[in-house]
Amino acid sequence: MIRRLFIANRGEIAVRIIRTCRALGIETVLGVSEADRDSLGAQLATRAVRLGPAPATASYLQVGAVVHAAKATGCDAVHPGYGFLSENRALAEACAREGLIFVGPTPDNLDAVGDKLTARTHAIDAGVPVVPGGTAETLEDALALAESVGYPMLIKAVAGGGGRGMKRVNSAAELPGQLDLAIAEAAAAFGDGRVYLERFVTVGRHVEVQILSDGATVLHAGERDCSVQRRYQKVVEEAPAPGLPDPLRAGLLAAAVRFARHIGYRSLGTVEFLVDVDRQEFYFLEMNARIQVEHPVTEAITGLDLVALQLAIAEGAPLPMTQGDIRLTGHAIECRLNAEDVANAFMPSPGRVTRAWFPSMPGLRVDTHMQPGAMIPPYYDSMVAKLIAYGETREAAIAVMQAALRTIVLEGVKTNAPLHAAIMADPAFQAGGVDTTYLAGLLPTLTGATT
Amino acid sequence: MIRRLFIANRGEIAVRIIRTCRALGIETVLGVSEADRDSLGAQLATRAVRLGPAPATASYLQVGAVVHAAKATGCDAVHPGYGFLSENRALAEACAREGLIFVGPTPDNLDAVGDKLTARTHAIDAGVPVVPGGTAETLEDALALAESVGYPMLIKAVAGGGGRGMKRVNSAAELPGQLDLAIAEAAAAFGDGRVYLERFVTVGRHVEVQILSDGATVLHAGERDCSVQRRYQKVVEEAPAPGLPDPLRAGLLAAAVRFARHIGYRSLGTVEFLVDVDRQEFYFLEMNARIQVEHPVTEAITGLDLVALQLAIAEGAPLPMTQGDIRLTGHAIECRLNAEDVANAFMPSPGRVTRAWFPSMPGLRVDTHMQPGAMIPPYYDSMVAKLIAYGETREAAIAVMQAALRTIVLEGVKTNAPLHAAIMADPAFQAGGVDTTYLAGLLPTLTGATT
Amino acid sequence: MAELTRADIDDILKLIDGSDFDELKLEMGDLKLELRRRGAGASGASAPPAPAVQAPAAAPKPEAPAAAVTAPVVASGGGSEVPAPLLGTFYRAPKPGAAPFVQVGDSVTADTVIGIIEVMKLMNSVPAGIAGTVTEILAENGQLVEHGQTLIRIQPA
Amino acid sequence: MAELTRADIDDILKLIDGSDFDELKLEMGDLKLELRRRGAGASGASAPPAPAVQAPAAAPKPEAPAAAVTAPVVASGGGSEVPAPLLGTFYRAPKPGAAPFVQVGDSVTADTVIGIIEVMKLMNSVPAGIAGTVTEILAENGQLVEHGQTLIRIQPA
Repeated sequence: MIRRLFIANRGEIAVRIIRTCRALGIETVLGVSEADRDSLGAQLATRAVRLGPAPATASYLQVGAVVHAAKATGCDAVHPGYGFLSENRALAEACAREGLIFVGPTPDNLDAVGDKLTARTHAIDAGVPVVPGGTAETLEDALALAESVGYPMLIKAVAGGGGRGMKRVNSAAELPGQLDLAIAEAAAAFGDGRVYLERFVTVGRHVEVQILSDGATVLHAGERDCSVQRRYQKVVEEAPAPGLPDPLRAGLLAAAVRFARHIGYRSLGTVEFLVDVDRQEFYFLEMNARIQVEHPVTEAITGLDLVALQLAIAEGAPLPMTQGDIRLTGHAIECRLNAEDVANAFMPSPGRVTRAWFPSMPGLRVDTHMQPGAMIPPYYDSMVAKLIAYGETREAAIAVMQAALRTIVLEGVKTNAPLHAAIMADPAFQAGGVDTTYLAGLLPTLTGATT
Repeated sequence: MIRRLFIANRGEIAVRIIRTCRALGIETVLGVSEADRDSLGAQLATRAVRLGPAPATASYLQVGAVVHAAKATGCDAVHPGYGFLSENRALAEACAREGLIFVGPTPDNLDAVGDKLTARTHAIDAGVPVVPGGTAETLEDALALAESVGYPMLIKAVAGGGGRGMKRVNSAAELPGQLDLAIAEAAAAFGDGRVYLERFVTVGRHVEVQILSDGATVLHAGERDCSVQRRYQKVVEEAPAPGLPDPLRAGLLAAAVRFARHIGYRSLGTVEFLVDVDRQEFYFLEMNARIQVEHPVTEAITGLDLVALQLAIAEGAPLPMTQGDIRLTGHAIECRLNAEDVANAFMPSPGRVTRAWFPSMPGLRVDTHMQPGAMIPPYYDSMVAKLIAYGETREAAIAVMQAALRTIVLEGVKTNAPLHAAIMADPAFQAGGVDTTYLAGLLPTLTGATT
Repeated sequence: MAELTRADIDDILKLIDGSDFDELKLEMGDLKLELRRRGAGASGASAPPAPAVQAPAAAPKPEAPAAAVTAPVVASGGGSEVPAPLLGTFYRAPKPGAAPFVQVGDSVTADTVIGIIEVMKLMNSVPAGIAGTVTEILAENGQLVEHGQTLIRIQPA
Repeated sequence: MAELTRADIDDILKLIDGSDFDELKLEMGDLKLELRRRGAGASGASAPPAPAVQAPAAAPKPEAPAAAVTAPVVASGGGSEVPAPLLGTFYRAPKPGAAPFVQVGDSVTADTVIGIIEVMKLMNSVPAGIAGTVTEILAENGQLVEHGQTLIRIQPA
């Protein structure tokens, strides 16, 4: 049983984890950087310890400091949240060595999905479709591969994730320059310059499946549609995926479970797919071995507490339900509220929040670390709140979100709330089933700004 | 159509009204006392104007200042909230005279229910049972009345409300002293020394019915059980009333509608009953011609926005539903979180709030004007938040409330949260259907303090 | 003025804490108190606090701490501010077209009427409350004044 | 007026801590109190500690603005505080039973090792960073120190 949990993260997810821990009676120790020492999470945790200075590389990414602090404060488990060390094999192994429960999958699981090429191989072995493509160590390899698969192609970092570092290549002429750039960026961002190439599916939807596994039983909790993206960053997510034909949905869910079972996955995780709308086919993209930013939409339609389940799995408890117990009801939409200036090329807008008000409203959930006086430091990502709207129908959920956007208050910094209002009011979004090119097309009509 | 609403109230209900107005796109002007000029409501309203100094008699109870401020700021309607001027005929009349919509019933409605004896007569005329009793202008009258009805008796102020000034009399020997005291207190508190006597129903439950009327159609939105009281002040409310036999419930609901129809009631209102558990009978107590503190439990089980409906009725719109459209689903419980020291005779605990955190949790709604740095002034009532827990069953709602009480944070002042935790954990409360003597019996076991 | 007690300082801090003031400087005899809120530029002059509260429209010049609204309060510039003793419509003259009760430069005594505040047809005359010279008229004729809002400023005699 | 006690100052700090103020200056007779929050600009000389944060347990003596944690900072008493350059377990001596690296009263140079911070078996020696005399040892031997927590205090030479 976990009695005191070390949280190696910050922002809204630290607060989210603390919320479930308080309800369950689990004590929390939050490791913070100097920039976050006065954050809401630091105030709410049973205790907060300063890991290091503001830059994440010197604080949130310090495996040694995290494990040392967890042990020295008497914690029996470490929750890594998302991002930072959440899929870091070194942390999982250090926890195992030091007798701490790592709230996540096994080191082997992390290996199986952390390297995108390995994951791709596992998918093929598990009979899960992948996008045509492959590795390319030389420019010649890359050109030959592209020739056989056909342009446009996408260059991805083997060690990458979350869309970072992806490059589109439209023709053989563009390939050399983009390949060099991709390799250089991958080396800089991930310390691993390996890249691979895939067919770029021009009209695709991003649909992912929530997996729960105790190592023996593998269940899914439905899918999420995260096609509303800007530069590969998710902006709006929803569950279920609107207008997905039943056979396609069933195929996706089964493929995700098959993949997780194939690699012996144990924990919460998400299998991401690209859905080719024209061909009614889907391709494996990657598996995220952590709690996801957008997990609340799944919680809204299932009634599950995914963080509580994640903790229970980490403790070694068997899943307390069968697939038939997970019933999906209604529709949920999440808007990621970012402190950024939509009118000014989405520049981050750090600073001190003067007013913050997220009242209880029917159907609304808000996950946030904002409060009056909160500081949004410039060092980390700019997400300040997640608005999650639930309704019996998708239309009702949109109406809840629209009312929420009219009602909530966050002042002192600029936010992308106007963008969310525009998306919710847009007929194409309201019709449902937009693809990943949707937002780039909508933006110029709103701001005149380029994306 | 109401375009700008003057809110003549404070605290959580001011914020609650602003919340619905923001969602509906109605501007708000909040009249505040000097003590509330920095309150959350003042920050959230489109504009705030200072009515007068801190004491309510010089600010919130100044009809002239309220109406003058509403007109001068371009408002077209006045919402009085609950308490203060909410059932004040002078305000309703002044609004009518000045062309302002009063968000409440007609002056005649206020007359019909404001004087308890008049209301009692209307109840008898409408065929709604009342507690045996009557007026007593002299001690002799009172003694004779008590003789015929039987002890114990309850002395009530004709102009009173909310349990204030009620006196229990157990025998003829106690009557003279308690009568004098009741008259003196009534005169001091309400400027009207008239009192009347009723049989004291020793084992009773407080059950009330939510009425919606547009003047033509009178509907009910189910009942609420408010039996958990301390000194006639409601502490916990729930809907529906647990374990009420169906015929009794049907009788209550019909009687409430009959009463409202009889007096031509038009607005939101609540008809309160005393339910005699032993005899399976119920008696009319009074009608409250305003939004009620505990309205959220009705909103939770009906999905209605009662404030929005109240505004629509005030605008003259017909009710947009029939009785059959109002479906009651699940169970809801409200805990009134007060800034008071349970261990020290429930002394109010005003002061500055250092931390306030009421996160979104499944099934939880929080109505509050608290935020970090909020000041709880000593001049007004001590309620700082309402926690409303919803579940498919009563057991589920209790579990939600227990999780909420473990999770929420309000620091800087003492609160009665420990009392609520004890009530939720108490087998008698969990069994359901406690009467109004319940809390007085529970308290000594908790604190050793007298009630 | 006598010394401030601990309780006085507590009260001042509490008042200011909840307010929107950016900056406060207090000098009383040999006591000096300065407060500056984050983000506020360090201004040299003794400009008094600028709360600008929430009210967007017609935001009046802010006045000193809320408690003392019914009596003139010492303003930072050395003058005294006469606050509205109640909410209502402010009139500078006894009737339309008539000469104002007071003008800048006028000498007043504590009893001099400086204006009328009308609340629902009830006229309330407002005395200066202090003797001196009128240095500024802040409230506009015929406009709503809130309780405690500064009406005029007087340099004490 | 009498002097403020340490408890008075603590109370004032707490009040201000919860507020949005960046800076406070208080002068009463010969008492001067200046406070400036982390990140606030324009520093005078003897800025005293920032108020005591959230951490409930083992809250260290608060130190000066967060930015400057890797170098000694001027403390309110006139001494310099040497902060922990990283989180770990603090050891006053090179090994159990050995004499401590420094004691109160010792003279140190900037390079003098004043302790070791161990992070997952990695030993990091901590230099004084400033020359002077050790006036106080604040961190306990064998205990967790957080990043920026004051280890010892030095009176500069």
